[in-house]
Amino acid sequence: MDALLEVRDVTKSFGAVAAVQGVSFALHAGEAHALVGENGAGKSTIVKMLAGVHRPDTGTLAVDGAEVDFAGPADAKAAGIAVIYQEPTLFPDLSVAENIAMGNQPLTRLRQIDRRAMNANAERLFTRLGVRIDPARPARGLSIADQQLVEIAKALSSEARVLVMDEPTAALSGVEVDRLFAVTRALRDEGAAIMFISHRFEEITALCQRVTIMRDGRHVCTEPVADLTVDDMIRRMVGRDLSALYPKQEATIGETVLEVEGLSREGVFRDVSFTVRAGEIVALAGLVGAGRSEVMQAVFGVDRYDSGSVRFLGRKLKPGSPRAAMAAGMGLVPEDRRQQGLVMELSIERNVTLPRSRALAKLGLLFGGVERREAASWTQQLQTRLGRLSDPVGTLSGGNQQKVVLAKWLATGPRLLIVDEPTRGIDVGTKAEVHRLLSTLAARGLAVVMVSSELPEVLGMADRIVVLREGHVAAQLTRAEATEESVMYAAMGQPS
Amino acid sequence: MTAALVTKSKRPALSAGGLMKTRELGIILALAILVIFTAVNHPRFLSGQSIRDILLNTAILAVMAAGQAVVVITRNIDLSVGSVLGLSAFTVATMMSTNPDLPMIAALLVGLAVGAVAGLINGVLVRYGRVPALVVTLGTLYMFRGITYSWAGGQQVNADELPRHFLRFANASVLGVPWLVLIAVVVVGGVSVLMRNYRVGRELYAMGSSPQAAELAGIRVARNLLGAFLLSGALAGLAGVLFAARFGTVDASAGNGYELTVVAAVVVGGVAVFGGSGTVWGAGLGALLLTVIGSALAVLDINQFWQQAIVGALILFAICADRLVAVRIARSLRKRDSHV
Amino acid sequence: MSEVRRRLASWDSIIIALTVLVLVVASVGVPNFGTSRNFTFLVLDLMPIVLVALPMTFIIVTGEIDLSVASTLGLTSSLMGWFWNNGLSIETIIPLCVLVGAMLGAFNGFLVTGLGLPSLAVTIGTLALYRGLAFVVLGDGAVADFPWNYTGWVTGTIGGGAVPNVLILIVALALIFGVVLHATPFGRSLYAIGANAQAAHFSGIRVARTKFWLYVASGAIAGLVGVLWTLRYSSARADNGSGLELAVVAAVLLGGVSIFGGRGTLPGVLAGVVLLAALQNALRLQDVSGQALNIVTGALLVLSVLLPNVASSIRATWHRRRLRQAAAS
Amino acid sequence: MLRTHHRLLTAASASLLVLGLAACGGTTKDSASSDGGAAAQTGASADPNAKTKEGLKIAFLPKQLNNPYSDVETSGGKVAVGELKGEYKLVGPNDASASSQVSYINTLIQQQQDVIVVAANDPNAVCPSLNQARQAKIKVVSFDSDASKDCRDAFINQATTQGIGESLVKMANELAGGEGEIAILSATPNATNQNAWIEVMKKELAKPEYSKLKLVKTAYGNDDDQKSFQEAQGLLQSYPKLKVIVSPTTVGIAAASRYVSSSNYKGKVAITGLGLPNQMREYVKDGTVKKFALWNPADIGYLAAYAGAALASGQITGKQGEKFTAGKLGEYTIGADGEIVLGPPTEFTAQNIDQFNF
Repeated sequence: MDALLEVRDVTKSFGAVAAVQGVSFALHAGEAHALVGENGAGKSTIVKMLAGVHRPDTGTLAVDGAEVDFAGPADAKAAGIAVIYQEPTLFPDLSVAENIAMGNQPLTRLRQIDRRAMNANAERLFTRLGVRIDPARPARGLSIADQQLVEIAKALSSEARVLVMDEPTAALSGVEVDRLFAVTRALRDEGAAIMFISHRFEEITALCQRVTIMRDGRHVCTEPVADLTVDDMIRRMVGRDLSALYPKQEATIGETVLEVEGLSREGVFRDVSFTVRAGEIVALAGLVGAGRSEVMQAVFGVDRYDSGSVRFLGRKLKPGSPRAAMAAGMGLVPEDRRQQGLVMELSIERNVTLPRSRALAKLGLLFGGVERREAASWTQQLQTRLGRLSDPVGTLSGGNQQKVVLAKWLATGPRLLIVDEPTRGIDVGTKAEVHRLLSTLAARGLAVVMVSSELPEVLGMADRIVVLREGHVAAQLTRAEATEESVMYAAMGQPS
Repeated sequence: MTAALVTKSKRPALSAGGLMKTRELGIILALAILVIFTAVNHPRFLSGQSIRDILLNTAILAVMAAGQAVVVITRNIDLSVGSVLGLSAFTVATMMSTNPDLPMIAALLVGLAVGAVAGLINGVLVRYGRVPALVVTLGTLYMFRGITYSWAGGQQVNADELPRHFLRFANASVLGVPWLVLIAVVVVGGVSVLMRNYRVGRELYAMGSSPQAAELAGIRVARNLLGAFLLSGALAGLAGVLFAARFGTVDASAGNGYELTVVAAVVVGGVAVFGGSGTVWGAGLGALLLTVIGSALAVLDINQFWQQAIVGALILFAICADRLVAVRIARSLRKRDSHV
Repeated sequence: MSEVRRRLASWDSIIIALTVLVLVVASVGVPNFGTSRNFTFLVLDLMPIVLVALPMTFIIVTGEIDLSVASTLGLTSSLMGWFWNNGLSIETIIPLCVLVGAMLGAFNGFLVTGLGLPSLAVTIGTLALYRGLAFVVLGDGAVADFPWNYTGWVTGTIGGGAVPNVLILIVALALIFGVVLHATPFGRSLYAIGANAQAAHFSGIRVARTKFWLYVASGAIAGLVGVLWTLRYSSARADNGSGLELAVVAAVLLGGVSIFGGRGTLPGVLAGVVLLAALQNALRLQDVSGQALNIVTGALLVLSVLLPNVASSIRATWHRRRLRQAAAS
Repeated sequence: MLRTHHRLLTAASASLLVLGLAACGGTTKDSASSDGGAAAQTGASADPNAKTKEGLKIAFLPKQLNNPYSDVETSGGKVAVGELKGEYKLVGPNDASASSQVSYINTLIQQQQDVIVVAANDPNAVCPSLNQARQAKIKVVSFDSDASKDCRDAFINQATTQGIGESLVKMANELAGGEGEIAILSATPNATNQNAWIEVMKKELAKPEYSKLKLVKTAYGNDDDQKSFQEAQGLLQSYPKLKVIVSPTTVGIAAASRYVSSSNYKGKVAITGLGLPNQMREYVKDGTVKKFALWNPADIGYLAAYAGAALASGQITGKQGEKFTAGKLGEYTIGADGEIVLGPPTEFTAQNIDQFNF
């Protein structure tokens, strides 16, 4: 069997960070091929190289055995590669049908766009996927699941020979996933090559023939799925025993620090109540789009909420004011490090001291390297690997960036730390360090709320698990009650 | 997310097309009210000559607004149009005064070419120099104007130096419709159709709606962007020829400060400054509305000094209205999709 | 690259060096440039631009823009004439005009932060609105009979020497703005807002409120400049300062402030203003027309953004080529 | 953070207040005397027999550069400076604004010119700079549009204000056939000349012999071709019974004529005023314009250059009654307030227009 698409020894680095190093594998016609690895293992970089977004620094791609050099996504598209990205990439102002047809709209004889045919085509694709979305409505305002479905329809419409899907199912319900798989299998059987990226092993075993495993930007192995157990895969992904990753320390649970009661925001979450006590790590679990981050952002005040209350250390917290939350002793390490956690263009020291600059100022002025001393002390405590404190924080690797965010909030001396996906996109070693740090802090009496999509992390770290489903609390589980199954069951509302 | 499947069956109350229509409808309504009010007080406002004058005055602005709308839809801006108009008007006027035998079409082509080159320079700097459009076109606003000034050196081309046929072009008409107006209608109509019904037009909307997604979708962003700036420049160049023919007197300051009026027409016409939405014919209507306001104020004998203030208030009103509508629609869409 | 080298290679140090170079060359090479009287003229000519550029720098650092400054100047100038004609004392009028400027700025700020409208569109709107109102207030007329001790102070020099009185004001305000931008928590927050407003919000910075006050400051300074302009030319007119907004934005961008926000320094901006004013002055003394200066201004503006971009993409190409060579060997 | 900010704001506004209040308490329009800036340039006495100096540096600063009328004026100045064996220089802004004129005056001071011949865009705004020039021993002659009389040495007046106002009304009356509506299309509303002429016109119109003429509106075209064009349109739309547009500015009359000649108002509405024969020839020939007037602008520049040279040579000081000779134009006497009147305006009609080329 000839390889439809080959990745030959590619390397790609961003600044000092090597995202992919010497990776090779092949996709065959009529094959569904899984690409697995932890967050930050380099999967998305591979996807972007296949899509023509990134050019490999070294190494090449080959289609039908011939080397290709994609100057941009148009070339990849022309070569028959369609990509569904992790984050939807729709045009909010255009109609759903236009989004799907962009680039190969059906034309009338005058080379004008045939809107009727375009809408009908979209309608047909949605029927095939078994969903109903009005093709004429604008893409703006679609729910995440619907956006993902439009993305899938878009990829299907291009009749590509290679279909790359980067976590397409993260926001979908069981029924929708089944439909997607049925369509995908049909495509595969027609001779297309599918590259499938997912964190759900049951999906991989259900759909794929072969699996390529990556770790820290390197290729680990490519083997038939049938030859590996789930445990094998995890071991190869992680490269070490799971228990070492989650160094949970015993902590004495103290008095209640945070009480969230009946928190609601229209269209996002409703009637969410839970408490967090000192020394406790509470995990917020659930599917993407279940409203976990939104709840915690409302608690911290970066988002508003419609009703309910947040009590912190016995006092009602002013809604909609991160400043009040900070002053009361709360910190939030947000989900999106690049957009929310750090100011990439600013230096490391400015980032570390950003929430603290008022406290550091004397007579309202910041003089004589006071910020640098503060930043130096915290980055050292967290063993951050960096060049100079005056370098832009964007030059650091993901793990070290996350340490800077942690340093920034630990420097404020919080009583409650909210960490949202604290180990997303960072290497395994740093991951363990972050986990150890959180455990140590909890043991010292800090209350921690951890939002995480990684079940092992949730199970390994949390004292208590609050599971959200579609914006409300589906279950609260103690450490003893929690298993993968029980959490997933609560998160999906059905046996998984 | 199963509930999403259930609620999706409802047809949306406002489709994308319907939304856009309401926006232009607002301008037409405002125009109608203004015209009727003025005409009731001054019936001569609706005389043939008066309508002719308004349309002639709109023509130049509308041609430039069409080009500007395309650029703004791609989430860029072209502040250099006033200077390009000046450069083109002076080039063409000088050319026609030294070569009075050249046909009108030569003047039009030269104007278009001068503008196209200027637009291309803008486009190349924006795309390949990765310099924001605001900075590039602010820079070329100075540069093109400076070139015109240095070249003209205080000279002026007067009506009596220009060939008859060139000047007559501004007033001559086909079937009672002046050439100028005809050109404006063809330009606005043509660009509207291009933007609405052709792939390249939809790609330009897509680029403005989400630049990253446009790159990922394999849209030829560079080509399209150069095209948009080239079009804006070329139309400003064309406007320069029309300007020279209409006003007969051209000096280096022709079209000074026009850029703000053009941007105002586009914004009032419902094109969002952050790209992706609005229509070219809406921008044309915006140009008409601004001109009618000017004429109506003169006819109603309202202190002409109010004109600029009213234009400013209108811009603010237009963007506030767009914002409110957007918020309301976002809310209604979310409600429809939500199940919580 | 070492930190020192990076500092030296940054655009604002290049522009400062260029400014010093132009000043030196002009003093030596252009007759009458280095005289004390010319210094006075130079300072008076750049006064409105430099003062308005101070708050404009803040606003652009936060990623917004204020194109209405020149119209605010015109409206306060008009009002100044109107108040004066209506018998108010000049001592009342001056603070009143600054207050009116602040209110006009607050209106901009409200539209941008309260309603969340794009600042470019808002301030193009108020550019037209405020200028229009200026004409409504004073028409095309001019009010000229301001008291000599005030007009004379603005055009005069300290003790009749070379240092213009307004230079004290310029230096004082530049110092205040410079210290606030570069050595206070408030200044730190401006860069954070401009580089990433969301991250700033997540760090407890009150983004909207901060921007609102910047517009107020911009309006107040524009109002003050309206007063100074009126006194300098002893002429309150509605069209005073028209077109100044583009000159100010050009100077700020030339000084190395990024139009996308988050980057730039006040010394760079000051150098940008001085560079443009000195070039203009020197060229005029050489009987080079002001027209040629338009071309220079435009070119400098584009180059100020273009050159760093070109340099960085060349560096990136070299980097990739080195990697490929390393992989090949 | 914000508290600091507040503190700084407060400090800044407080210092502003102090600055404002420090000078003195309560200066209002009524209490202020605005003549403190006038340069003391008296005492010098004229020597009518002094030799005219050679090599004088005489600089012309018109309202703006690209204005055909100014071009004609300054071309006369250039001829005169040539005759005087001086150094001629022409500088000026691209826009007719007072502030850019000030910068040019400053430059001329730096360049140590001997004479500045200026057409002021704003009589007051250029004053402080002109006085600085005079302190630097530069003679200042204003032409075309006067600066305040306390900041220039002499003013070349194209004709007496009274004379121009009268002849404008006379022409309008003839063209209107003795009765009907007339309108004025002026330059900027604060243009010194035009306003003075319009004042006289209004006084004339109040006389019994013009009682049937009605001035319905004064519009302003800002000496901008396009603006004037549109203002002419507006006048005709608003006043259907309009018989005559009087435009006492060359830009306005050309624009109005061009509009009327290309519209169906041609032949129904008459245009008159002050215009350049070369610009107006076309409209006179096609019948749009029957009659208009102007002095020879080149002579203004010519006279201004000679007046400047006479001042710089010490032959005159600008006092009333002093006499000097201006080349081919002959001898002139300085009138009140340093005014030198060129002479009566010429009326142009289809019969005589071909004799003039400017």
